[in-house]
Amino acid sequence: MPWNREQIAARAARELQDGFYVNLGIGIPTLVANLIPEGMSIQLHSENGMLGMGPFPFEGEQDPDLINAGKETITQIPTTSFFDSVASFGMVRGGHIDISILGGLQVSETGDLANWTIPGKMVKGMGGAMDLVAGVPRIVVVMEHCAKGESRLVKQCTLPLTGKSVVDLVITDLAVFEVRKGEAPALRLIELAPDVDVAEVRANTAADFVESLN
Amino acid sequence: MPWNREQIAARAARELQDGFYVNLGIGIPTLVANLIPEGMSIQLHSENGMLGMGPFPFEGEQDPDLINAGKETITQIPTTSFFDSVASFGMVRGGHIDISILGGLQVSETGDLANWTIPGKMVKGMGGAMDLVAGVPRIVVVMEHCAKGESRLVKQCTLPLTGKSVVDLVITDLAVFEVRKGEAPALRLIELAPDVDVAEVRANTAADFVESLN
Amino acid sequence: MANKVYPNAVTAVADQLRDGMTILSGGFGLCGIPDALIEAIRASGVRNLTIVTNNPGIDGIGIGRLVETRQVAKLIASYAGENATFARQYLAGEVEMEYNPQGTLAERIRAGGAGIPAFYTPTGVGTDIARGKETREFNGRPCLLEHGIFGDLALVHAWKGDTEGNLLYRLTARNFNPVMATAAKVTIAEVEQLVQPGAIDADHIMTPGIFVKRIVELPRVEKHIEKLTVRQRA
Amino acid sequence: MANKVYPNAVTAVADQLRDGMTILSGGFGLCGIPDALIEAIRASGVRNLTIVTNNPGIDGIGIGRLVETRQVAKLIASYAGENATFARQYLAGEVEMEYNPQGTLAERIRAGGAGIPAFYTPTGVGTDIARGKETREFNGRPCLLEHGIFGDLALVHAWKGDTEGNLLYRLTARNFNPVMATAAKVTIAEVEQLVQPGAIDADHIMTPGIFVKRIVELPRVEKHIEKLTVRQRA
Repeated sequence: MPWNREQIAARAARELQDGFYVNLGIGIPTLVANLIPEGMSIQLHSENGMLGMGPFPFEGEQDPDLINAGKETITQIPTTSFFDSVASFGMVRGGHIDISILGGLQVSETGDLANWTIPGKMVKGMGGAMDLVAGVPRIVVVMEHCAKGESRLVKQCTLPLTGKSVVDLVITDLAVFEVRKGEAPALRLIELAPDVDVAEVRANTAADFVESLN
Repeated sequence: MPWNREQIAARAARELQDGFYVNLGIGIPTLVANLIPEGMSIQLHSENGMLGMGPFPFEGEQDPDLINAGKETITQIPTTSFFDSVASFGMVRGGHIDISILGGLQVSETGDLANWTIPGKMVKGMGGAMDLVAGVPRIVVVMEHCAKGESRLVKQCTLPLTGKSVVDLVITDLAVFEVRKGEAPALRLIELAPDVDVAEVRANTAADFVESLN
Repeated sequence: MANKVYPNAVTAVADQLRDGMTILSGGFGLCGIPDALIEAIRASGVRNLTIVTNNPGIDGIGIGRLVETRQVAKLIASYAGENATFARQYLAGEVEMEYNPQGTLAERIRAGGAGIPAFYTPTGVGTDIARGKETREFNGRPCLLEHGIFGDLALVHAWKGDTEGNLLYRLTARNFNPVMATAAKVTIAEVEQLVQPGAIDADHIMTPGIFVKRIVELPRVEKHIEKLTVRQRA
Repeated sequence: MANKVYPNAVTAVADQLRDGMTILSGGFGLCGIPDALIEAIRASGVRNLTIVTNNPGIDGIGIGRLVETRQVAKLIASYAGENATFARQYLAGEVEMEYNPQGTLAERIRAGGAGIPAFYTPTGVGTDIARGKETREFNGRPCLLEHGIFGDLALVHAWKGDTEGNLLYRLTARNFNPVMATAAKVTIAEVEQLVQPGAIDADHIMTPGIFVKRIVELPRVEKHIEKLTVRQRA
């Protein structure tokens, strides 16, 4: 049985380590915030200028001056610090954030990521995504394995790139892949969702990969 | 009668305008702080991270955490703000300081300034001087016209430069020169100290200059 | 004595506007936006503006006000996802947009304000935004050359400000405001509370007054929430 | 739970030292120097250090401690005017010095910490420090290419810090401390007062804890005044 969104996020949460500073993207990555292992000290980075993001406020306690990068009302916690956008991206580009867990539209077999736009359809923008993939030393992409029957793990991204050879780990509803940058093939299947077999993964994956299950 | 140090500083103070943010170098420039015209609102910048420098503290009220760029104990005033060295030089290089009044060892006839070192003699360093002359839109140099009988207004600086073609105005004990960058000669004699005549200035000036007294 | 305090947003911006100018605006989403100053710009009717901001707010709020009236010719931003009017104008080719990665945008403005004409960054290498930009390797890593941004006018929203122009921002309403304040010929701040010099602890000041030419106290502060998210009490 | 708090300076630096490493130190003159951490480095006997700091203090205080013991092989700084021992070693060719204009030094460290490998600046064009550096024109103005600095270890002195590593500096003791904290693999902070998270207003924090790996509360704080200047009471 493939993982559901919550289970994908739970698998991503296992990438966290005590003391980590973590940036979570919008969508499935946001769910990781509620799945941090007990006793682990994790500070969440919000690109709009905050470290130490707290949960949503109780009804009536929202503050328009306190939002996350998704523009949602949030809260602060005792460890919180606020800073400006320049400092925020200094942290990101400077490699100070330990890990970023991001959504994806496509991941290529060399670890390229496309996750910011579909030409002609979206007028959004990359926001901080390009900075994150360029600056954060470990990039985990969480996404559904396929969209409308098409594999999102592709030989080459057809959508505009967010970054080239930037992804370290891909977690989908079917499986987990490590990206060994510079190797060919770079994608290594390291884990399967329960009751999913390699044949099913192969059938749903356009990208070349090697099996490395243990 | 040539101007004394206080009078040189007083002439430099006439370059200030209400609302100016001002950086003063060490030596004669420091005297300008006490000569700001009544009713004029001037904020003094200290390169170590302060705008709005106050006077020396009363005896016993000194604070080791509150010094100026010359490492002297000073005080804060109601308009004071503190910031780090990066922000301080962002202001300087970004052209936000209106004027800097600096000491000089040599000024060339094209407005080059040498004021940071005498090779073999000093092991000091340029500190913020090169940043100031590169970033502040108006640079006023105050200095004795001659040192040991040698003119400090020279055809070409023989001492290591602080900046090339950076000086806008030179005030010495004998006279005031404007530097019209790009013109030749660039130095224009615009003012004389009391009882000093042009012949005396010519006799003491190695640099070429034109008279532009009115 | 120099005076930076203006009675209202309209008089503060009045003599600073001309068609075709570049205006920087603080804010992220609807958080910390200089909305009263933007409204004054809307009311002035100035046109053909280049706006530098992280994102153009939503329809009719923030920079969205100037999008609705078609006063914006070009937007330099990292995101335009929540403004339907802008999306329509953009897809119809009626407004130009220059996408910048958010960190690159922040850094370009910071460079403009700090006298750095250009810098290299690893962000965006190999993507569409690298097109036409010089690529150069440092320590084996390709980087893009990016240029500083400096505007004619910057608008910022602060929580507290004193009459010297020293500013304090609150929580995540800080965002792009401090950097915008550094990167324009003239910076105008709207503040929720105007206080006397000395009322703000000098160590806490986030934007020193040197960057602020004019300051306006808001008669009333209206803040918007773009996405209200709450949790239930247990 | 991750713990950043160390009982004293000696244990905080102990396993971080190796000969030939690059150490960044905050402070300007004797103001805001991480003197206890520097003393711990002195006591360790580690040698052949490259020190990045604005200026090396005076004899026997601050980086001056490491100059006296000849632990410093190279100094990257903007000024060395008040340290006679350093001057003697330098003139005798026993220690290397790389002069940097103060703003360029600050900006290079800032770049190193912020992931900017290199930038252009107008500072120093046409002077000795331009030697061997690429010059390039922007908007008709020649500028130098300068590179980021990133060290093995950074030492900072803060007024208050919490156990998460969030730091607050006081008055002009801030100076180079915040930027040094961003630009090394490991940053260690000595603080005058160690407090619990939440005790410092989150809006006032100057160095967020992400930059601080270890923190030490000073048992006693000894501050030095380099040039006492006072005025007489009227």
